[in-house]
Amino acid sequence: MIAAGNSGAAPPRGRRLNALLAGLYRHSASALGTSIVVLFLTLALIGPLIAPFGLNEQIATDALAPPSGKHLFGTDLLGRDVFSRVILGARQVLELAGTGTLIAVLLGTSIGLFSGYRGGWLDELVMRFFDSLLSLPALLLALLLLGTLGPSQRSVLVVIAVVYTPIVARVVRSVALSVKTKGFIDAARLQGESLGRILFREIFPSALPTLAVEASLRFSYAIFLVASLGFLGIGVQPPSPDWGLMVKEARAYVSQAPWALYFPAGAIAMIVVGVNLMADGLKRELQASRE
Amino acid sequence: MSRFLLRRLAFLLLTLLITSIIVFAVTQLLPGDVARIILGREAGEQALEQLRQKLGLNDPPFVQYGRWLWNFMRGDWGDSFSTRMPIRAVVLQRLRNSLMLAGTIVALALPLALTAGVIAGLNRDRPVDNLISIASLSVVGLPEFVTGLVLIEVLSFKLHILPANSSIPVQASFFEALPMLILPALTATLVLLAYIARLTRAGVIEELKQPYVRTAVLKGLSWTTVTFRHVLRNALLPTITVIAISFGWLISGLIVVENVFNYPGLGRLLVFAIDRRDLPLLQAITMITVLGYALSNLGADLIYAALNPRIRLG
Amino acid sequence: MHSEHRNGDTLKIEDLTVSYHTGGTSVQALRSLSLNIRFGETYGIVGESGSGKSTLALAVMGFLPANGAIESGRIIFQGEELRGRSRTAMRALWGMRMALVPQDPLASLNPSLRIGAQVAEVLQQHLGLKGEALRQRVLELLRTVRLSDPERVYASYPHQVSGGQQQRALIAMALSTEPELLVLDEPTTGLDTTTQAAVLDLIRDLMRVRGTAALYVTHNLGVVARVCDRVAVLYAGELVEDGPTNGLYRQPLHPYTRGLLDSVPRLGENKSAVRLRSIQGSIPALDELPGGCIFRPRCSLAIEICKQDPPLNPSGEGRTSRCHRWEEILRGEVSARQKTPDASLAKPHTARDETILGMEEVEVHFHRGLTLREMITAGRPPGVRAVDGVDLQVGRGSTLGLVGESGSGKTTLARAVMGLTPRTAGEMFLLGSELPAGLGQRDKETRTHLQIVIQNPSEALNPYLTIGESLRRPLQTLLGLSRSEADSRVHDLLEAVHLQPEYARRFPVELSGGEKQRVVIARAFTTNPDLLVADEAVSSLDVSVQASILNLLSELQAEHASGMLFISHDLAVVGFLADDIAVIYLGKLMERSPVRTVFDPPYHPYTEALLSAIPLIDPAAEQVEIRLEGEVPAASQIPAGCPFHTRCHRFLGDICVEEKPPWRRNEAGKEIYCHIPLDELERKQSRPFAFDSGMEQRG
Amino acid sequence: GGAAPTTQAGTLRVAMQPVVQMDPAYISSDSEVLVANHVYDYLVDIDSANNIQPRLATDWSISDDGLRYIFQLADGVTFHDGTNFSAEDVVWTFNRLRDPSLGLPTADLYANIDSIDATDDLEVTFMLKESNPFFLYDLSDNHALILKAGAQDPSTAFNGTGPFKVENNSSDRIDLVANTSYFISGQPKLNRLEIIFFDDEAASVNALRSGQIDLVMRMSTSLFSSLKDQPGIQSVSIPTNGFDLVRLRVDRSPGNDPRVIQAFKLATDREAAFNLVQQGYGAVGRDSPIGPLFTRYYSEETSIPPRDPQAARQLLADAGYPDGLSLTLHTPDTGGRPDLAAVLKDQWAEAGINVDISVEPESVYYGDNGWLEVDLGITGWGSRPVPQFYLNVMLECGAVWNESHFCDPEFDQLADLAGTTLNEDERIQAYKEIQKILIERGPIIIPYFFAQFAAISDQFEGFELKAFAGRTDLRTVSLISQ
Ligand SMILES: Nc1ncnc2c1ncn2[C@@H]1O[C@H](COP(=O)(O)OP(=O)(O)OP(=O)(O)O)[C@@H](O)[C@H]1O
Ligand SMILES: Nc1ncnc2c1ncn2[C@@H]1O[C@H](COP(=O)(O)OP(=O)(O)OP(=O)(O)O)[C@@H](O)[C@H]1O
Ligand SMILES: [Mg+2]
Ligand SMILES: [Mg+2]
Repeated sequence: MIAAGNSGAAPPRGRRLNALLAGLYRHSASALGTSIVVLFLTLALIGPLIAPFGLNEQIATDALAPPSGKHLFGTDLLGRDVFSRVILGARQVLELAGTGTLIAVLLGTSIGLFSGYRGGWLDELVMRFFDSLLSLPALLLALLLLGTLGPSQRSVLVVIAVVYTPIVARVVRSVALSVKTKGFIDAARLQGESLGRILFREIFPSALPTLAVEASLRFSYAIFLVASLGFLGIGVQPPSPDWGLMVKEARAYVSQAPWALYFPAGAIAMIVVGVNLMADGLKRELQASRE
Repeated sequence: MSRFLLRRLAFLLLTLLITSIIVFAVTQLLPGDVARIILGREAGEQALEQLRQKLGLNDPPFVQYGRWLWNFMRGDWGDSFSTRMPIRAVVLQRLRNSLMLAGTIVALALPLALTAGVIAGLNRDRPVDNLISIASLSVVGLPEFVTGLVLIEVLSFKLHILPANSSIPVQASFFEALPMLILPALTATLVLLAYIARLTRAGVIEELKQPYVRTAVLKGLSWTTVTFRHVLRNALLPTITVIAISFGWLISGLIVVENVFNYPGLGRLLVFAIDRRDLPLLQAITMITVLGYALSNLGADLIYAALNPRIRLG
Repeated sequence: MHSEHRNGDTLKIEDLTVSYHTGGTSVQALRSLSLNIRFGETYGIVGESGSGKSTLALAVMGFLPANGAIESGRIIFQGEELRGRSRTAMRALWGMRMALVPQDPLASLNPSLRIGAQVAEVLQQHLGLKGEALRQRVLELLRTVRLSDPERVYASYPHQVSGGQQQRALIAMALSTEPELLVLDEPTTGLDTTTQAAVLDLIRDLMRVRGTAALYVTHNLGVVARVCDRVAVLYAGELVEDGPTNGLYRQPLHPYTRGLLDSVPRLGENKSAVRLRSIQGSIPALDELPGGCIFRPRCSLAIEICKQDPPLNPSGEGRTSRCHRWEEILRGEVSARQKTPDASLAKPHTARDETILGMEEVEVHFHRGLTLREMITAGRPPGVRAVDGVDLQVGRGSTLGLVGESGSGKTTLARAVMGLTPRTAGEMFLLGSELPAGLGQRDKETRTHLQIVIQNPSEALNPYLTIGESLRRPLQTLLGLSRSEADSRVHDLLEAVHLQPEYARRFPVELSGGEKQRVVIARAFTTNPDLLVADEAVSSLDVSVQASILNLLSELQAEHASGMLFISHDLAVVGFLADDIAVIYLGKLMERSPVRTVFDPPYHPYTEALLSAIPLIDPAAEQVEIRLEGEVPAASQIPAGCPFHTRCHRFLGDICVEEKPPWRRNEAGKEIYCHIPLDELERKQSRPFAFDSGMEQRG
Repeated sequence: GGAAPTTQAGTLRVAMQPVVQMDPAYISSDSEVLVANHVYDYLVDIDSANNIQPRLATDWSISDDGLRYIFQLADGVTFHDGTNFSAEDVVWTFNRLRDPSLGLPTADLYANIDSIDATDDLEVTFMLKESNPFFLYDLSDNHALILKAGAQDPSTAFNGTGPFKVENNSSDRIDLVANTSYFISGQPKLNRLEIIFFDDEAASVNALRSGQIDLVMRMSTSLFSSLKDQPGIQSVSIPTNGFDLVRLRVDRSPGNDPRVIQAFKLATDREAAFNLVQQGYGAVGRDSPIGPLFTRYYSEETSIPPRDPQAARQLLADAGYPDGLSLTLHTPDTGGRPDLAAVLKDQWAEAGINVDISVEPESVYYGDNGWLEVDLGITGWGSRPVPQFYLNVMLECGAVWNESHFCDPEFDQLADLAGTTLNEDERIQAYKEIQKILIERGPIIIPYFFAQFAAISDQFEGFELKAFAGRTDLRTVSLISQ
């Protein structure tokens, strides 16, 4: 906006971001949520720097030690520091549940937008296929896929993506259906905008608020899915500090060392609450600021 | 209406076909020699070969699939590869159990989630609203084996009011089974709670914005009349359909819950089938599940149409 | 009922100030407003959007939004102070002694309850009626609001009956307990002209016979003129003038009132004869009101003294004006008129040399896909014949006005022209060459020649794109400009529609309706099109804004010499802007005439009805009441023969039912689609309205 | 407890993992064996002290050359279908089990049998090709349950002579009722045996705690210790010969370099692994399957070099891995194995051996023979009454389950000697040699031998746990009569 010629430019990202954050912090709930998310993001970034012990570092003499000054959250069966593992887990969870959800969101959004906008038999076909996928229980799909791909972090990503893409696609599609009848889409078509532009620049933003909420919910269930897969003995490989896996492992000796279960479980609960509250706030702000 | 049902039926068959193909295809890719998995690592080559012959595992995949499909459509579900038991009996038995559990869950989750959601919606952004969403959300990411664990510790071992284990006797009637159904149902409910409650909340908030609510209030109607007769009637529509849909998931998606409480439902049988590469068993369960899902979807639509005069089926 | 108040004031509002609290700041939506509604009086509240009408209505009902509060003042209803009453206390009054008739009838009815039940509720609640008695009473009420088929409506869900019927049901609801005060908030806004006329008649008559006091909120000066005894004009939360309707319309004593009256095109006016005087500027935001007279920034009479708060001066005949200079105005020493916009009058386009757009037998039918059974039985479902054989021409630089009620096919035709909804039959020509049906088959060239102003400004702009981007895109895509070139052009475009360059950085939500519409128009003219299609370009706008937009349109059109297809349901507006007028009903043209001949007989009976239905801005004007019977048939069951015969007041008999009417043409160039010969029509018909008195005063 | 009841009383509810195979020839899991072993009878049985006990065979004699075995069979034994038990049934059963053309799991085990004859109505004679000091143990192999001659489909029709009859067999439980005409009087003492299937150990322990299950014989160390002081529950643990085995393939790089093998051994702290994973239940291992319970054969003569990561690093460097090794450590998802994997990962890391752990469902890991393919893996080996079995199938050149592909002539020769000689001292010597070899150049690390756990409601008495839980004999368990 320095030069007059630039008058078409939107306000700099920065300013809009600040406005958004300010909005989030106006409501107690979304403020809480945002703070939690920020906290975990920082942990994911600097976790390795602040974690007192390594993720698989075993102090045989301290096995199953209760919380103490040395081990804030106690230790697990193998004498590993739960506090460190919870901290290091933050990155793991984001890498797994986070990335998985992200993939699902990207795929789902693209397909949903296209299918919804294009409509017709193609839409019909895609939705049929997704319905079929959805009518299989998530865990069945997961088990089959993991069986095929062999248990590994990568496979788990695939599973999350495959399981959640159809759901996201549905949500986005419904938005696309309602938006594509709007005048500004006609305008775009009359201008001869490219398909990509129409989908992602014209329609997509309207889907964002809904998407934010859906994505956060999916993220929550992704964590849940990872844990459940761990429970069934497939998926993430030890000694990964994935909270779901930690919870699963700790369950075996919960009566001896409940802390080894309750701290990672608490972490899960916290981030789920955080992400969802923040998403609610995001939705509110995005809509308030544009509609 | 009849046209609507016809179309749905067609879609259902299509879905069944697609899913059965998906499942079959994937099982073909699964590692592990079926015969070896069935007979165990000690079995000799001859035995394995004989078994393969018996089960037709040497035929090309599409032949195997075709055979299965043909028999299945003729109502012959075959015998389990691994246990050699007649599949139909086993699956239907488990289905019965799963239905009992699913029923209990809905009976629990519905009132709980609706009440929570409605209260939250009516008190939007007030402390009670935040409390409800935080409370319900905190359990969403927690796998059933954690929530289940806590429930067992408290309700079974501390308070001794409910059995910790739900391995119900064969052919137990619903009421015999009921006490053993509550804990697993409660656990599954916690998973659904947040989802449904938030949905309800959204619905209520959305409806409260509608002008007709103002009309109702300005008629001088009492608060309760406005809330129950006017707002909820419309607000609950989406929720009800979602619950109806998740009913499909409840039928065989409860693998973990069934494990934690050792409930003999379809979910555990499913894992068993996959573990053992028990293809016909797996297919049968899949078909049942898909059917359940499709029917509950249909149910959802019908309920929706019944409650919402704006919708005309067809 | 409450005879002690028979001659007193039913409602006294004293010095009422209402404020809304949002995000830490609070704004005063109403400031020290006072008025009395006497028993049996219908008191009109006019004002543009945002002036505080609804706020007043809700404050009176004691039902302000959660973030709204009465800061000061008193609301006295039948001698009782309402302010500070508890909800429970109010509940006794609501629906019983005071009732609200809301805007947007469909949304105001519970979609999943039968109408009968919703009306019954009130009687149950307050009169304790039950069973058959209740049912009978409800049916009786439905009859009193002139619902032709009460039983059916009683048993129907809201979405199953027309907007008019919905609104009637709401009125019945409001009247059911014979309340002493009726509050009506835009009860006819969004209804068709003909329906609106009928509902207005109904309201007026009911008020007369029942002697209910009413607070009637609307932005439509014509409506006020038709139903109200007194009228108060609101501006940005202040009452600027009030008084008996007649006097106030004849001689407004506040420049704003004058501005409002002037900015509305009168029936029969045309751009070739007059320019609309729009009020310059726009309503200030409530949080940045100017000191002193709040109208000062926009007032042509503003002088030094106006910097001080003007008092509400009693100006005789029970009138008041919040203008320092009301006496000068009264004595005619000064004219509150805005100075005419400098642009010269648009010259009438007599010479139709070049046809830009031509249509022959254009049809747009909608068919849903065939179902399995229909494929077998080969039975096609009844399609929706949205546009059903239309012939039209639009000449270079001339404007064709298309009028018709909701659902008559206007938008569909527009979309067919643009290629957004491909026509299903017929021919179209652009600049003599054949125009492909679908957007897909049209080359960039063609698309550049055609531009549209979409019906609803709030939908026409992507809420998530800056104005700058929305304007930039067509420049890049259609004219192939580079981004930087385009950006600089955005400037000029904004200027052309009188907006500051900095608007480029705003998002649509940060613009008023009028401003949005300007942007949309700017976008339409980016490519300097040969044909502009304007679908309800001004319908959603406030009158003062509307005027400026109309002026803007004709300016730009003249400048670009584009042809224009101007679509509206408002005959007055079309009459003002168009050179030729086409009247459409159920997808068929009823009449095609040069604008100067439209307002004189012979008319097509439908046109005649429309003309008589339009609420005139002149309370004195006598208007022949021609009211159409029944409802508009569904577009999927268009009557055979003459599609209008089911409602026609000049119905001849079988011939209208069986045969399609001929096109009849007279020497004046009027073309009418009717079985009745033109001379006969001319004999039977007289002008169903008097030209507004306003007209003569104009130059 | 009171005097042994004359008639059966009481129901014992046992938690077990689901049974898949019911044909005695294929049974392998605890639960399969437990059911079969109560529906059928063995010819000879083994007690918890690993001594041979009579069952259907009341008495037997062995020729001096150790090639002829003559068994006297119990009189008046009837099958559940009422038909009489005779020598023919024994002959038929063992012929089936050893018939190479059927390829049953026992074919190899009984390949050494030359002939089986019913030398009398209640007498069976086995002729061996070469002497086998452990033949009686072989006869009591899990699969060697006596069927009715000509039994059609043993996997769906259960006609045994055993103490219990199958009453109902469903996908989630099997109910057995006492065989009132069992040939040993006073047995069984219980009148019902309910095997209820659990997929989840914790679930079964919960069921036990809430009194819905009476007996659990499969649980993790932690679950077991959590039951320690639960009222109403007696918990039992016994040491076994079962062990977890960590092995490196020696037939290809990197395992084919002895220095690498030594590096792994030097990098491993068996004691620590034992304490962490087994929490002190069982015994520390010495890289040989001949565990301390085989008191006569077990030896600690050859000492194991203490853990020394630096030395290990050095060895790797010498072997051409100056900056360490990276491998995938495969392990089935059962028992403490995933934990062991995590422990080893940590220990080895110090020596520059970096492993990625790959936990795989047991059925798959063993199912497609992956466990025989992978370079580095953990395998669980069940408890056996004699050590010879391990040597024959696991370590001899080309043995069926030689997962490490170990091939050492000296070792083979010693193993053969031990497996055939009738001279106990010779055998003892051979076993000691073998342990020396395995410690010095064996491809396997055995960090520990695990214990077998069980927990049973204190309403019952006479319960005696066996190293292989499935072989536990419930005939003598009875309800404590109040
Ligand atoms: N709930 C609210 N919170 C904050 N501001 C409000 C609220 N409702 C109305 N306003 C503001 O108060 C002013 C008056 O609003 P109001 O709806 O009374 O105007 P109106 O005359 O009814 O407009 P319209 O003709 O569009 O209905 C407007 O500026 C509006 O933005
Ligand atoms: N896509 C469609 N499918 C089916 N019917 C349609 C479709 N679009 C419009 N119609 C029908 O065609 C008829 C004409 O609609 P159209 O919007 O053109 O009327 P209009 O004159 O623009 O009304 P308004 O004044 O309310 O804008 C209506 O009956 C409408 O229901
Ligand atoms: Mg309003
Ligand atoms: Mg339209």
